[in-house]
Amino acid sequence: MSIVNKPGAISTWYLPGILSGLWLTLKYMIRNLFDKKKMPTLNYPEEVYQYGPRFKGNHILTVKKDGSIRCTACMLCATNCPAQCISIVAAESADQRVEKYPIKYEIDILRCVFCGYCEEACPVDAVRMGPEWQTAGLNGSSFSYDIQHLAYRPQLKGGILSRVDDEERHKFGI
Amino acid sequence: MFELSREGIEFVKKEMTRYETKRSAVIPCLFRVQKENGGWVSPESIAYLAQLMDVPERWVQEVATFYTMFNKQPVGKYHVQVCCNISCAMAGGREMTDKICQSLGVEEGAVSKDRRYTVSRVECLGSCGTAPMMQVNDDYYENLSADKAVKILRELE
Amino acid sequence: MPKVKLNGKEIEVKPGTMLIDAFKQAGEDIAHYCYHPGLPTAGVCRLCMVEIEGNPRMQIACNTVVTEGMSARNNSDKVKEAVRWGLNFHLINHPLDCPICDQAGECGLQDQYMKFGKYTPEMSEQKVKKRKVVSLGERVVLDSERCILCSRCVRFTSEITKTNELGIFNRGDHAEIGTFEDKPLNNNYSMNTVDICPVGALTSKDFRFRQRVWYLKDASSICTGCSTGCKIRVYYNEEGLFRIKPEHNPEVNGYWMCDKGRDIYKHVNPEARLQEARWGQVGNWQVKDIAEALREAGEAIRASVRDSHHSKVALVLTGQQTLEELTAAVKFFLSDLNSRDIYHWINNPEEMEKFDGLLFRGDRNPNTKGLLSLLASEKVSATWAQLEGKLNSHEIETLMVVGPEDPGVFPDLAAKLKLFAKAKRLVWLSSARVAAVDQVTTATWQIPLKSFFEKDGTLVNAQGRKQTLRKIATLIPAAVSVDQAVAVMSGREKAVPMGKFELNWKKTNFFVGERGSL
Amino acid sequence: METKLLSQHYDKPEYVSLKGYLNLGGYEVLKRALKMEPKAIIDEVKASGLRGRGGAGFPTGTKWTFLPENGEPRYLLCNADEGEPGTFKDRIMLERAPHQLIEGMIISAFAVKSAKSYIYVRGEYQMCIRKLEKAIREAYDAGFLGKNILGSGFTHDMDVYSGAGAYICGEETGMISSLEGKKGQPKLKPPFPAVQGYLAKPTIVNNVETLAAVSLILRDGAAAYRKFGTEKSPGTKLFSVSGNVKKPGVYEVPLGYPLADLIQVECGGLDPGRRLKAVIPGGSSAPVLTAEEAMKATMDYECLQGMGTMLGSGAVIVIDDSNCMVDLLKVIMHFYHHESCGQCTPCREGTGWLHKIVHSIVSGEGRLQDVDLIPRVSRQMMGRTICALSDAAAMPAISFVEKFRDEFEFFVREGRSKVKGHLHA
Repeated sequence: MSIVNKPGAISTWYLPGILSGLWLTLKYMIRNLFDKKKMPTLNYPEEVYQYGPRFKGNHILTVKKDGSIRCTACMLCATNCPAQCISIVAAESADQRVEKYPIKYEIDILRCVFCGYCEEACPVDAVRMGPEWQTAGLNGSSFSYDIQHLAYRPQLKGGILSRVDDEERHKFGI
Repeated sequence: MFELSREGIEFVKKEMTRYETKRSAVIPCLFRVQKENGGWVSPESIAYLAQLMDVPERWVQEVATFYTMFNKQPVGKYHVQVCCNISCAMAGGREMTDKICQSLGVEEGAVSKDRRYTVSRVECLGSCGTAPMMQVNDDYYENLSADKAVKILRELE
Repeated sequence: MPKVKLNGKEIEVKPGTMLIDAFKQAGEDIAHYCYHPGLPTAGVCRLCMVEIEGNPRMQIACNTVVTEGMSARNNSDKVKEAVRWGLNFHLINHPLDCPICDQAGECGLQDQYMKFGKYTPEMSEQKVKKRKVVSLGERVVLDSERCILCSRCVRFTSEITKTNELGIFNRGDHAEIGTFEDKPLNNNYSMNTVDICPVGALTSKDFRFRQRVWYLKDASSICTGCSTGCKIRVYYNEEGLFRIKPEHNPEVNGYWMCDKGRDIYKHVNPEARLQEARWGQVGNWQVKDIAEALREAGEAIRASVRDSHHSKVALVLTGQQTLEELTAAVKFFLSDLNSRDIYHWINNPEEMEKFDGLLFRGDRNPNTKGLLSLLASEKVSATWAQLEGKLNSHEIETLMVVGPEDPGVFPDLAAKLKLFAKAKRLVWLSSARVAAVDQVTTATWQIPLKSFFEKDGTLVNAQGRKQTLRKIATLIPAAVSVDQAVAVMSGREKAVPMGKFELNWKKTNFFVGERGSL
Repeated sequence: METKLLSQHYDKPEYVSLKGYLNLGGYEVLKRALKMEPKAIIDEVKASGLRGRGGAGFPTGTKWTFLPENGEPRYLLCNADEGEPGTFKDRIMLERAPHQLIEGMIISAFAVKSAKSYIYVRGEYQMCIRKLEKAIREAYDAGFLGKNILGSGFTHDMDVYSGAGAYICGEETGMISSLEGKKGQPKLKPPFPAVQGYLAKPTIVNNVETLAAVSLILRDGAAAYRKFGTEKSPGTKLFSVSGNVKKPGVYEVPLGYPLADLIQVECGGLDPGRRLKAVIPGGSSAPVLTAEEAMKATMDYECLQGMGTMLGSGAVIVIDDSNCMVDLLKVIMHFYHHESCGQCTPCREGTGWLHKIVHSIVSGEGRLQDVDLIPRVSRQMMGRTICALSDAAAMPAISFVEKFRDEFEFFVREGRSKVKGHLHA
């Protein structure tokens, strides 16, 4: 059973509310002025907050051992994406064991809601959400990430290896 | 390019009218082709036979790949088939196969270097009462032992 | 009419019906792969198991003819168990290819697993490896690892086309479909094998990897590739049309269609189309508003009639438009212009009567019969030789040509255009963008027409059957149908209702699971 | 005691030739039979209670009455595609007495009004084919085959067709497919061969022994034939005994004969120092019997069916305690995996799966749940396919695991055979 406390007559006056709000602000201002260490805010961009390792930030396309892209262009991420920010164009690979691969894989990061469904939908650990979150850019096109950026941007140092390996899968007869 | 001999072509022509349908002649004609092609049926020989009989290649290919008596790989002069099914296995057919391969220096299923032998394991050949046994080309050799079998094979001309 | 009881439902079926069809008729789910109503029964997938009252053994429904008073069920635990295990057996050697398999989304294995399967796989041994990505000719790719050996395609080539290319080679779980030595499967009906393949073993080269099927919307239409007029299903989304498959029509095409007909979507897509009205001649073309272009063209035609006491106009028609459009054009000439100079452009006279015995006809116009009967009923008897004579003697001032929708089937197009250019002015109506028209040396209006995808109408096929075409969507906003064009040209209307690009379905998942049966 | 009816003269080499066969009373029955009404012959065969000797044990006379009445061309096929592991009786019959079969076939063809018959011999039996072809030529020359046989007005042609190595062609519709020059894949039933068989014409398919027995029945009469055997399984039958017995071979005994006697008396028992472990009574597709069960069994259709196994083609495989049952099951499963025609999914995939499971147990990679999986998979293969090959693979698998479960579990746990010193452990 929930008890509803009806507002008393005093709270219908707006003045006490304003005053208590101003008091709070003043309290923290004074506290921050005298004890900088306890200040909860950061001076971004001079200071950068360190998120946990499981933070889901910007997308990464993983690569295979030979450095080629792991994605098979199955489009499950694009299908699953609630923001419809992934667009893929598939093509036939010259390597028969690969068969299908993306010639275009673009994520419109401005539309992305970082829900992580793409990562979850991927059957081959090809798309992951990495720790980066700084997505600043100067114009519209810099928010549309292509394969080059998603798989081989300098921060990734040559690419992230996928956990799913074709050779191994063949060995197990999958 | 494979071609049948004149007698072979005549044989095919005769077989084609021997049965109620032309298609029935595919199996006997393939046997003939295999014989003339050195013990196996090559893709060219299948194409040739299909053309000779005027039937789709698929009919011939299906038959050639379905039945085990048509060899799809070249075989040696003596195709040694050792039964390794239940009665023969109980009588040591499998050990005998290994021994034969070892003594003749040939890998199972492959052709020996002198092109004389191919040794393969096969299923029941209907000689269970006289196990173990082997078939060399068309002939049965029964009540064998490994040594006996090797001796027989060595003595084949 | 035998009465049967299926899962407790009592229905009446035609005598000689197969039990599996009776189940479908009753609206009961029944799993199956190898059964196809257009092919002889093989009975090898063993999934359509039913329990028939009075028979202790389960039977397959595809090889059982219904008898009066038969009572069968496939919802008992025994049958469900059998179907579940049947699927299990199908899948133990099936590769986990779905992410790169084109069939995913309309795959029999996926659909039926979701409906009837749902078990924990227990196979821990190695799967049998077979050949992948084998090219079988110009249109088909084979992946024999995905094949479940239902033998539908083999039966198709042996019983329907009788070309016998495909076979099942080897035996046991090493059996593989294929052609002898990978010979190309290049008969004109090869793509039907792709359609009937319940899994992704045979896929279409043309469609391969271009779209996932759940991104495609589909609608029923009529094939305009030849005068047979097969019933088809067109698959499209906001990026255009992607493929065409046959739809069952027992009167015309049964379950099949030819490979040539599958290409007709290519000349509907915008890149092949005349996008806007243009006026000018070689080297000097001007884009015009469609209504304006039509008004000008109409005035020119009417002027040619007004200025002369005998007709200086002529109309050239092809069997590529609907009956309604052709009628409008003919009426325009007969009643508005009082001219009987109406000519039938026969694109390939020597092949008009050809027929391959199955579906494909040499007459590659969907409505030749309709045009001929229209001309006959209006007693138009002008011959092509007369037109040639008049053009050569420059008697004709304004020539109106309702050109082809698919220029590919008009081998004489360039030659005919040279002939048409002998008229002083040319009104060229066509849905296709034809390079040769841009080279015309006479003053020409190019009016974009709608394709079969974008209009309603009637087509009369070679059997004389009237078939109705339904508008699916608009791709080219400026395109008009011939009757709309004629309305403006004759001065009855001032403007045409401007079309709107309607192909704007977002590429979302259309959940094809419900799209239809295998 | 051996009762030699069919095999009476098998030890005489001259029996192979026409002359020798005639001297020993051959073709006398044919002469008599051709004077009878075809219907009377069928009735006689029916009265004898003769059951198909190929494996299924279907009453022969009843099978013949399935033929439609109209005068369509019809075929008689003799099934000499003996492929069941453990069976070699047909080979002995073809080698020792080809004329006996030919005579039986002419009589049967006369009874079912067939003008053409084929003997489908498995391709490996080249010697039998040569002997049969020679015998048929002799029969033609002597006027027993061809137009107007012995002045009776009955015309019959006979030919030999060689198989090419496929166990499945021993199944009657598989054999018909093979005879049509196709892959030997069994056909859907219905329609049954008696209605639509070879080239969609009515066809009767019978085993070598069945057809040979027809002339025997006509010689002595149905009543005399019924004196042997049991009420429901009358007559004698050739049993091919192989495995761990002193004198393996083909023995003709009346049906209903105790299995223990067959092993101990006819075959001279087991090797000294060995104990009986199991017996497969009807070829590799029959469920196995343990030693105790085998001692109680009599060799007739009903008794064996009652024990959950079957008489099959009468191939008795005697297994002593030096054999590992897991290993033997692997051999059998390899056979069915190899021989499945690949048409029906449960069989095509199931036989392969079973083989892989047993193989992984034998190679020491088995899991304990695999032991249960074998009978579970097998049960789902039974009765689900066009022909009985799937059942034939499933039945031994189930019986091996159920009756020798300890050996399987031991193998999984220890990674070696329970039988000491077994080579394939």
